[in-house]
Amino acid sequence: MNVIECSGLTKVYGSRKAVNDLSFTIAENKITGLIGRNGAGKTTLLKIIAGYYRKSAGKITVFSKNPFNNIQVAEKLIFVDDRMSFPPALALSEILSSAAAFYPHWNKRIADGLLNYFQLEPKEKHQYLSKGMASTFNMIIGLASRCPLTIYDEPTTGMDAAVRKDFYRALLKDYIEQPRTIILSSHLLNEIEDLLEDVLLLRGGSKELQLPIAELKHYAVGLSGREEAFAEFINDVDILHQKQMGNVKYIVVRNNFSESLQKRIGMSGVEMTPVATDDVCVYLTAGNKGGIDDVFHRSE
Amino acid sequence: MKLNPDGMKPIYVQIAEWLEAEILAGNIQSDEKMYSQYQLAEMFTINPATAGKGLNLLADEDILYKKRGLGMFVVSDAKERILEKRKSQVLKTMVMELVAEAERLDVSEGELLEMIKTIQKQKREESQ
Amino acid sequence: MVSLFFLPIVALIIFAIVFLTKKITSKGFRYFFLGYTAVLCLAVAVHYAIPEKNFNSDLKRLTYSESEVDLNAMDEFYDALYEGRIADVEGVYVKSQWSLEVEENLLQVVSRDSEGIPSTIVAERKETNDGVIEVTHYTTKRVVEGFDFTEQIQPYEMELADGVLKILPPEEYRMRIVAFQTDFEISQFQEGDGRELFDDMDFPSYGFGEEVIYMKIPQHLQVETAPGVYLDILGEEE
Amino acid sequence: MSFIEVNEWKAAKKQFFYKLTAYKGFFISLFIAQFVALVFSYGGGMHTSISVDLVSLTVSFYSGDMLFGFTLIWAFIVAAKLTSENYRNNDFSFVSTRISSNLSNIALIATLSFVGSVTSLMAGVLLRVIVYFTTDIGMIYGKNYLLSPPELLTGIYAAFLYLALVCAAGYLIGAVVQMHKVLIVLVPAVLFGLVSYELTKFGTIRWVEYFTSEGSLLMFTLKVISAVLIFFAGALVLSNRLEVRR
Repeated sequence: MNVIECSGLTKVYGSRKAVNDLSFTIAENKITGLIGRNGAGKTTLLKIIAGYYRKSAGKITVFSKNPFNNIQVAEKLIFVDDRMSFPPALALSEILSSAAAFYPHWNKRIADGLLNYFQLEPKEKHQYLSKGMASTFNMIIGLASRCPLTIYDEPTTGMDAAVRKDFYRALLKDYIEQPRTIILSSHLLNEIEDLLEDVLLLRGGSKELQLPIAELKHYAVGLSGREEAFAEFINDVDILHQKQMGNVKYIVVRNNFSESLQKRIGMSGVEMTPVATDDVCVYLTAGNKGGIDDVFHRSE
Repeated sequence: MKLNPDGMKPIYVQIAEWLEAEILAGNIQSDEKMYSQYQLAEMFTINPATAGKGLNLLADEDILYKKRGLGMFVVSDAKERILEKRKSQVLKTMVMELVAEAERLDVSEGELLEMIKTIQKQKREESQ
Repeated sequence: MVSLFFLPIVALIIFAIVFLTKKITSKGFRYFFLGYTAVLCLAVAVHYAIPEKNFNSDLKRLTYSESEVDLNAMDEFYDALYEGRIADVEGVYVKSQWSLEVEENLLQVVSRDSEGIPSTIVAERKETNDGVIEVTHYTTKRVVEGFDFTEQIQPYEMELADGVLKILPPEEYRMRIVAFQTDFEISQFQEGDGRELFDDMDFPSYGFGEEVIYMKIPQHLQVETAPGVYLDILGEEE
Repeated sequence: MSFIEVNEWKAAKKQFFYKLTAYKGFFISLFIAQFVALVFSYGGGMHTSISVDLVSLTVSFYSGDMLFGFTLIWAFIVAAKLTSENYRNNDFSFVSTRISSNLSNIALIATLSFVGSVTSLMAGVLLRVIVYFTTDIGMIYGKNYLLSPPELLTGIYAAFLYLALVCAAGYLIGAVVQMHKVLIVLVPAVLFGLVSYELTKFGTIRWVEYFTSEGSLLMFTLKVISAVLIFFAGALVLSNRLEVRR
């Protein structure tokens, strides 16, 4: 069963399309990573899913319903980001007990345990927390609510490395205990890669690709060698990235070489190397094929 | 073992290899129950689906077998199969790379075989 | 009947306060809330425990029908005065009377230094020269904003010596009262009452009351007045 | 109302109880405002002196007007505040739709109006009791001093309606202002203009007098209820279009 289905989804702000003709589905009980650069439309998309924003065009259903202003969708999801706001009069412990009233699957044991583990003072007020502490607290709410659809928008903002690590582990353990659909947005893939089952990559408000994380490893391949040596192989392939290092050229291309072709490449003296998923994402979402180097080449 | 997320091998392959190592080292005996995908997910902080993929990889190679409702178990001749597989696959690719490199360096077939023999001899002497 | 209607409302209010207090999860705030409402409830209880008779009955205000006689007396006062029949008017009272003997032929009427006499002084010549001045202080009811001060006002003092009559007005009677205005959200639904405390009566809103010091003097007595003291002798208008 | 789902009522109910504690500051500010009004009313009672012939009468007036006035101002501010971005965002941290958010706000406003009306009238009684114990009883003019229970309850009822009216107006104005930044300046300017126009042309504000000059409790109730319904419906329609949590 698909929790989220959308087709041709578009969100326009003035003349800018924050989300542009986006079509994808997210299946139940999977952890999906929503990856994209800043301004790729991640937050806009997530807020449309959460029912906060109204779509401009296209179709979107969450739990088979249009999410905008829909109580039946709102009941089943929680949206966690660093701008979650709470009444200033409430202490952290009061916020947690309030949240418990809203979510039928609320897990008090986890909420209290994590609050204690991360040394958050129950009597503290949310607005006095540091950025990282606030993110940690919001994450606790996201975990303990155990909503069928849990959305984390850049959840680790401000957290230090140790807390981030704990967060990912807590997220995973809780997911194993109670599988549910989780969307985790980030501009960086490498940290969350292991947690994910699927990746949805956005670029300029459009879908660049959606793949199981394992396939993303095979998605691209790096070739290095003298340019003339591999010229014959790259006539009809997508070049994602290229870089000149002396006489040797390094290019990253989509990996749709057949087995025999791979062997021939190997024999031709061109070195074939896998490309890290993180790099794949960077190349796919880059403005142009040459990366930052292009800017400097042109000015020469 | 520590997973290497920046590494070139997919995580599920790394998981499969780690499980093979566990079997080879005798940490998990024949016909014993293999870790579940959730145990693996927790051990390595990875998505259970990824862990499952690692297990399935071994099942596809008949190193593990499924018992309905009970999980994955190690086949009785798992060690042999692993060794056989590594011979046929791992060693073969290594040799292929070796041959390609030798060609690049203009090393003749005879020279290459000679080098291999020398190294084998050295190793034998060292271990004695 | 009325109380039957209001009883459920009172019950509702009490229920609501109890309900709200229960729903408040913050302990400190709950005590604060309870404390404030408790003080207010106590105030209401105390308020209704105050017996009505505790309030000064002197502060009762006259109604129109009660003062009809007095208002008529006011209307007739000066006519009757100059016609010499002031004593016969209903609603005119004798506040005090003096009988003074004068030996001199000239009477000087004075007050305190640089002070006038607030009331009118009228004199009537008698038929005889008996050397006796009969002074009567006539007054109607003195009512200010509906309160009757007739009794509270002290009498004048008269001193006669060496042909000088000193008329000393009493000290001003001072009164302070504390009054409540009904809240507008209540008075809006009442018959034009309670809001403008003293605008509710038919009589002159300010106050009323007339008085005169009426003297009967020997026939040939000459009278002089100090500045600020005005004295009319009947039949001798200037 | 069929366009509101059962679940929306449930969510609104949860939000209402949440807000009751979360926005305790509203209650505290009410009590502080009433306390200040009480001090002012007691200390600054109006005095008028009349001096006629041999009598000087000084009357010190006390009334609960300031208490109720402060409560009205408080109600307006609180209602307008509820529509602000921060307060709306607070709702959407947990399960909420615009309708449930508005419904719970309306329930909160009704509760605040209720508490405001009961306490402001009762504080008026407290003022009377304080005056009773601090003044020579011979000086107290009894006529309006004792507030009969029917009077008190009428006052509470009318005060509740007034507060609900002011809250609804504040809520609508707040919702309008939220639509665009320009309106934050524009709306108060227009309101101020309207008030001064009415005052110069008619010497009174007709739309205020429409309510204050109504002598029948029943008609007053009907007038207020219809106005409140219109205001809330307007606010609901406006906020239903808003996107939250930018």
